[in-house]
Amino acid sequence: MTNSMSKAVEVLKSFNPFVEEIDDREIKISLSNDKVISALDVLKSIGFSHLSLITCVDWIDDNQFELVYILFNWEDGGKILVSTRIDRSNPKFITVKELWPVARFYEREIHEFFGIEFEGNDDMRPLFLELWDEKPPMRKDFDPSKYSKEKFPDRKYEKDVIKEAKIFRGEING
Amino acid sequence: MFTLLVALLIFSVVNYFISKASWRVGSIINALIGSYLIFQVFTIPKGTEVTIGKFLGETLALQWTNAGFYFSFVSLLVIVAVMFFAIKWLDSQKHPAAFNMFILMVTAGSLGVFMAKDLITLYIFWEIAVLSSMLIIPMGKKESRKAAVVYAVMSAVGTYMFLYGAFMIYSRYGTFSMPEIAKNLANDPSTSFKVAVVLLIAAAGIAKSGIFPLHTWLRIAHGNAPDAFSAVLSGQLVKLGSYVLMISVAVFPSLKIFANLKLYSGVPAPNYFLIALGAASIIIGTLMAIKQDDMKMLIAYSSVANGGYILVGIGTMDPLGFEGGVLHVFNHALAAAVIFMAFASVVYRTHTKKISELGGLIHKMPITYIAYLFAIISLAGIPPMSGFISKWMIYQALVRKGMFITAAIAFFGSIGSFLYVFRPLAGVFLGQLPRKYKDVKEVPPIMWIPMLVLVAISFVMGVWPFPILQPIENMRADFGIAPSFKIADAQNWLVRGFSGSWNPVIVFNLFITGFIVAYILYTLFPKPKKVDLLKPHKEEGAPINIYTSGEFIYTPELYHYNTKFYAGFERMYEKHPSWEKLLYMLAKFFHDVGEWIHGWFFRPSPSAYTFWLAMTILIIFWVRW
Amino acid sequence: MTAVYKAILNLVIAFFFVISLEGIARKITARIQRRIGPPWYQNFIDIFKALSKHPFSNGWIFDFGVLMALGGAIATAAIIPMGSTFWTPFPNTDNFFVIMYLFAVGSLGMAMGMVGSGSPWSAIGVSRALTQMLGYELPYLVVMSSVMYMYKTSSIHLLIEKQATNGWNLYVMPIGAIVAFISLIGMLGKKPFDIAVAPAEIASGPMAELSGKYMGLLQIMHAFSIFVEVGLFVDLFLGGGSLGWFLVKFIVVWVLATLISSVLPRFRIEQMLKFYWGVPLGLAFLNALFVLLGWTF
Amino acid sequence: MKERTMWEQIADSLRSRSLWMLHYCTGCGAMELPPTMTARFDMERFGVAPMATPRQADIMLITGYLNTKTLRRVIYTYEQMADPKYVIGFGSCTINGGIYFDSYSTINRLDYYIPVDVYIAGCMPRPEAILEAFNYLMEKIRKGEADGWKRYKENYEWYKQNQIRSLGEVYVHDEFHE
Amino acid sequence: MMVLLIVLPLIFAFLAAIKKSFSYPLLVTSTVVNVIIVLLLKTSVPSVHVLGGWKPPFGINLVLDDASYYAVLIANIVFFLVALFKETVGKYSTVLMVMLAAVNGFVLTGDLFNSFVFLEILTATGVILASKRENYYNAFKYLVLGSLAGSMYLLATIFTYTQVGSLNMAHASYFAISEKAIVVITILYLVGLGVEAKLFPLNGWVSGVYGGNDLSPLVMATAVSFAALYMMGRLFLTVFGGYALHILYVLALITIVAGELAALYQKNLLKTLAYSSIAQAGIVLAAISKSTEKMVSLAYFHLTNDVIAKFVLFLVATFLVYNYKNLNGVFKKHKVLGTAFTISSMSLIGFPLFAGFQSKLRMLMEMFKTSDYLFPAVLLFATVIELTYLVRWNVKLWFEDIEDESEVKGPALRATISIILAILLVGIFLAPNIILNPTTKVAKALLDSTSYINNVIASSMGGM
Repeated sequence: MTNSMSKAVEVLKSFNPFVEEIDDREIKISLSNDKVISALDVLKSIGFSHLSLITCVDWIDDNQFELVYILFNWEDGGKILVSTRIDRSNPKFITVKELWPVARFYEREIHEFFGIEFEGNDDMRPLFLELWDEKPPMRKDFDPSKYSKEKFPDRKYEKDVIKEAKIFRGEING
Repeated sequence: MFTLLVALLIFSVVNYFISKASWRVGSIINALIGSYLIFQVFTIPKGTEVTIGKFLGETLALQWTNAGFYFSFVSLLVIVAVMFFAIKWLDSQKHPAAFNMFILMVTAGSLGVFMAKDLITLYIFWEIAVLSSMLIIPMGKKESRKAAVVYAVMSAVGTYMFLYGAFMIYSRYGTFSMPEIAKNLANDPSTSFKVAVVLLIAAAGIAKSGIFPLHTWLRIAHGNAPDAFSAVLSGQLVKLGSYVLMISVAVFPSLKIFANLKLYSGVPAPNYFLIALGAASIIIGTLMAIKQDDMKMLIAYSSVANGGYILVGIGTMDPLGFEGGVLHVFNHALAAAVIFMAFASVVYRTHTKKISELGGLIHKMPITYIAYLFAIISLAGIPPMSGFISKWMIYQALVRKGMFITAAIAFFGSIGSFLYVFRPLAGVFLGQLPRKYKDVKEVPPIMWIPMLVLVAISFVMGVWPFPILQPIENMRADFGIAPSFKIADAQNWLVRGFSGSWNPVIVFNLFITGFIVAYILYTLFPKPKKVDLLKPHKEEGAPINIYTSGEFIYTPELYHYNTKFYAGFERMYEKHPSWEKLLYMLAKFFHDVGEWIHGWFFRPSPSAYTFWLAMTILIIFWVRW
Repeated sequence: MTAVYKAILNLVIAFFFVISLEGIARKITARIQRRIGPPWYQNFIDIFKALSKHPFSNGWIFDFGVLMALGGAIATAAIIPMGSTFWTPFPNTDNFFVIMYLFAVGSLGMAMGMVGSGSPWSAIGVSRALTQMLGYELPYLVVMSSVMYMYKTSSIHLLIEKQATNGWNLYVMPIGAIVAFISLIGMLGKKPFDIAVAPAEIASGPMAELSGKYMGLLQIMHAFSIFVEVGLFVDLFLGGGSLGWFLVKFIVVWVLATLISSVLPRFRIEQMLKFYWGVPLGLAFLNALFVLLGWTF
Repeated sequence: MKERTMWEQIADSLRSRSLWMLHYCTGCGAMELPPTMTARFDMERFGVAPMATPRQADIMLITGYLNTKTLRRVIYTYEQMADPKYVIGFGSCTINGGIYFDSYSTINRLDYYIPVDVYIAGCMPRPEAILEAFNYLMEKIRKGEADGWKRYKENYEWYKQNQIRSLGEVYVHDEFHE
Repeated sequence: MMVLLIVLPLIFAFLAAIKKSFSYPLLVTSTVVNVIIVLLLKTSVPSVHVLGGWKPPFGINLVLDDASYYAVLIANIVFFLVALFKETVGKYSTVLMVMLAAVNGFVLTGDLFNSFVFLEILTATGVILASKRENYYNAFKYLVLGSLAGSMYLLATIFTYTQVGSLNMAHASYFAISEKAIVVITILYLVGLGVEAKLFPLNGWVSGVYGGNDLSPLVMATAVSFAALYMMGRLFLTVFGGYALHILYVLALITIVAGELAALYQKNLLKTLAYSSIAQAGIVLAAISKSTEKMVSLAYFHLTNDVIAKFVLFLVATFLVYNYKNLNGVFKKHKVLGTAFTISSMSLIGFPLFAGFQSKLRMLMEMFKTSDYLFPAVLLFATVIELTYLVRWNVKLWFEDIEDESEVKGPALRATISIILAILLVGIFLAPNIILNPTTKVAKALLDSTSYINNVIASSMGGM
């Protein structure tokens, strides 16, 4: 725990976070939805100026998405993962565009792959996928192989290639 | 001859009122007069003299020499072409009537200059030409007002130095007529007087043909004058300067006058100074032309460079160099006129002069493109066109005289001319057509016919140069520069230089056979599939179909390279000292002195006046010459 | 009529001799890189393969440009004297400046055609090629003017005769020969100076839009231009000699150029210009000074 | 095999000896090419040389998995290549989807969209396999069997349908090139 | 008959003072009558009129020889032309009449003290004129400087009186004045007249007065300055036989350069023209100070061209300045005014086809004949500067885009007069002798003081 991270934890005491230490330079702080934005603001002010990434984890069984904000503090290399859980059925969250302008691309990506709405960030055009009409693909309930089978036809092998290879290697005589 | 000039002047005023009624009729009449003049120029027998009258006891006379014929013919070619061009072009101008009037005045002035026998007539017609051209320039856009003032001042500086020199000659020899002056100068003892006089006379040439110290007006004047007129400006008015330079070097036989000042391989010192100025203007013209983005200013700088070539050619006073310099007057006049007319038609259609905003106009204006292409081949001095012959002669002379630095600068200028003529070609005509010029049409025939005619003349003179070399030869004979061998040998089609000759017809045939062989090879092999560069304009939503490294590009402007065309080269001389700023600082200095005088002497309180009154009395008393 | 036959001979030799030389050059570069390298006739195959494909044409100016390029190159190659006055097709037209500027017709035609193809790659390539031309042409012409000044003639076959009497120019003015060789490498567009055709940076520069037969025709044009450039160098600095000796010297100069070019990385534009207008130009003027003062060997 | 005129046979034998390769390094196969070019394996001795633009290239090497976005660019470049053009598919990803067979964005079978003349099996074939493929392709060209480009021209509609079916549409706008 | 030139305007002035409403018609009649008288006087040119029968050494005499006749002719024509413009004259007609009388008197008088008196009247009326359009401060400045100059002039006259014993010019030139005294006299006269003749350090007032309103430049720049420069010639050439001319030459050269440079700096049109008239006066003075017959005649030829050109320029300029706020492209609305303005400015510069060319070229010719290389250099340098600002103004007035939309009715009378004078300028170029002959006569008259003395003394014997 570098001293900037420990300082951060003290400061966030009032938000009663659930802190777990991943390794000596990385801690994860889980907060409830309403406290995340203010926590991020506080962290930014005390030196965690670099928002490296916003990712999302799809806990399909307890019907929740987990939003993770990865922050870096470049004075002494401290790294904090601020995470929160939002409801999965109609996923909605507030944008951090004003804090970090780069966030709008992360949010666009999350919207594209998980379908989470971000109020305040109206530019929700598709970023990576071109002409995508299916469900957001990263969701667990989306079955890629079915999509691939139906969208991208593949080759039907008349012969059983693996048996051929075995014969070739002489394991089985045929 | 004099009646011709006076008739022209009077008719120019009459034409003003005709064009007031309908400028189209006025410009057609102009064009007809021009062609009549060309016919007239051929019929006047050489050597006729006409005295105009007495001025301060000296007779003013016109004479018709070979030099006069050659220069008048070249300028009339350019002016008549521009007059025909202006018939349709003037409807995009605000003052067509004044344009018609002044262009006739410019013709009268220039013809008068070429016919003048003595310095005062030359000065009178020179001022008429300057006055009328000075009143046409401000008809252009916003910046052209300032350009007119700068143009007027610069040519005034040159002209008044010329006048001062003329009167110095008069005070010593009592005559103005050039032949006598030449004789007196030849056997005048004091060299300092001769050098001073010749350089003062040359000052007018330097100012007018845009040689090094006084070349800055070319950029503004050509860049901003009304487009068709900058063709006359650079094609023809600059040649007045070359004519005076020729006078100061050839009519006053500099070889005889400065026989004792032979500086280097037969070139006298003042000539060498002029050649140095010419070389400097070649460098400046080429370097600045390469980095210009406004196409007219680019060609303005090329006129500076080519003016330098003419001066270097004439300055060497070597039979080949002289002939090359004078032939370059013809080549540059035609080439510059056609290029400016081409740009005028581009601006006529697209209303913008910046290369960075244009592109791909070949699809819409092919004929203008062809005219421009052949003109730049001639300007850059490439064989099939006549531009090459004059440059070839100048190189021969420079190499024979062993002037290696000037030769190196001349080579730099000629290769530099490849660069700067290619920039508008690639930036404006070739490449992708921007979306907003989708429906640009070709200019009407009355505008591209003059261009093609001039280009055809230059082309024919390139292949069979002897008709144009003949008048230059007898002009050279007039000035008594006799070569040891026959330069233009028409019988066996040879153009001879000191160190070798070449046969323009064979070179042209070779090129044509090469072209035919290539065409045969071209047709032998499979037919190509047409790639239509205008696809993004025709059907909406079709990307450009040339190799775009895999990206779908729908806006052609994105895929056209014309801004900072020679970035690599321009970076090398970005922070260059600008001579123009220096001259502006000089003008500013006079302005500040005026302010100081105004502040000290003219504005303050009455008590200051009494103080100055008392001071004058005291000083006069104290000094009491 | 013998002039026409000689010209045709010129072209035939230029075509077969130089293209096989190019193949040999690729073999040499391969050998330097310790790999086997293509057979010597590989370039012939490449050219005929290119000619046999179904190409794309980007408009009439694109075709006209390629034709003008090849036409100019053929015209220039036809004039070059091969080694001795007997083998000069047009004795009274083989003036040095005529050859240099007729050669410019070819390059201008190619430049115009390629930019006419509408691709910015070719525009950038052409602008680099022209800047490079500005670079290598200056020292070259200064050295050439000093050669012409010394022998008081600029017709190539007379220069060859003069060299027969008082020795090859290589020995008479060694500095000039070195400078001319450096600019020769620039002219050929070999490795250190192939800024214009840089495949990695600008997708083979002007040739970006060339497909099928246009590529073939331009390769032929490139062969002729190599013949012109190296032929000029051999005639002016190595005394030319009979046709056989001319070809041998041609090979020697070509191999030397290939050796140098296969080990050097590519210059940037300013580096190339600074290089050319630095030492070579200085040496060229020095050589001119020596010629003026008559200090030649 | 349909018989070919004498001129076509010569042309085909020429084409086989000088193949110019457009190196469209999409997936992980790109790394295999440098060793084939350089000293140890030296493909240039077979007349194969790398070319920068599709206009000049004869062969197009698809060296890895192709997701939908890249496939659109591949098709667009393929159409820019001059005729008699051949395609070599590297690795199992082009044959039948490879390890990405079930991904929502990569295609499984390349010759469903553009005609492929030679496939090289292997999850990135080694340079020897590549050289073997080149020689095999040369053989096919000499025998006149490598007519992928003819097939593309003849049943152009079929290919277009497959492309539309899988990619939605070939020409797309993206915000970065407006 | 000569004295009527002075007396009549004074009488009309008093009549006008009594009957305010008649003042303008009286002015017109007086100027017309004066012009008629001058034309009638043409035949009896070398004549002297003795006032009140007092013989010259004691009484005042008016001398009418070629020089003074020409000056009077020009002055009266100018006043006649000015009188035509009713709205510019306004309520200043009485002042103008008095000024006309003063100018005639100043030119004709052969008596030094009398010329001082007329000079004072001139300055006074000049001040009143200058105060038109609330130009009080400049008028005040002119008043101070004018009166100072007047006092210098008076001192000089007193000194001459002490030396010569009489105030008559002929006597002054006849009796050789002692070496020391001549110095003081000439310097005081130089300064006294210098102010009126716009010599360099003394011409501070010019830009204020000329540039101040629309009437004073028309009169002052032309008639009054012509009279002053004529008087310079009369005094320094005839009376003092060309004594202090090299001082005048140096001061004149400085005036040219200073005038031109100051004009270059100016933004306001009227002020630029004022400074240009200073420069032209400088050229004339430099030419006079050459004191050769050819040069003096060319000086007055140049002065005539300048007077005509200035008259046209000021006519047009005053109309424009007081009718338009912004002068860009104004000539597009007044084409005729514009052409007149351009022709006269081109004539000032010396372009061929216009009068200025003749005078400047001939002057250059003469100077080179007498191998004086300084003055031509200064003249040409000044012409370049002059060309700059005149071309700048012409381009601004003709070609700039119009910004001031106010519609003003074209001034018919003003346009006709200015175009006539412009055409006269071109006429002078074609036939310079119409002006050159009289000016050569002027030069002859000024230079040989003996014939002047004989006229005066002869008349003193023969009476009337």
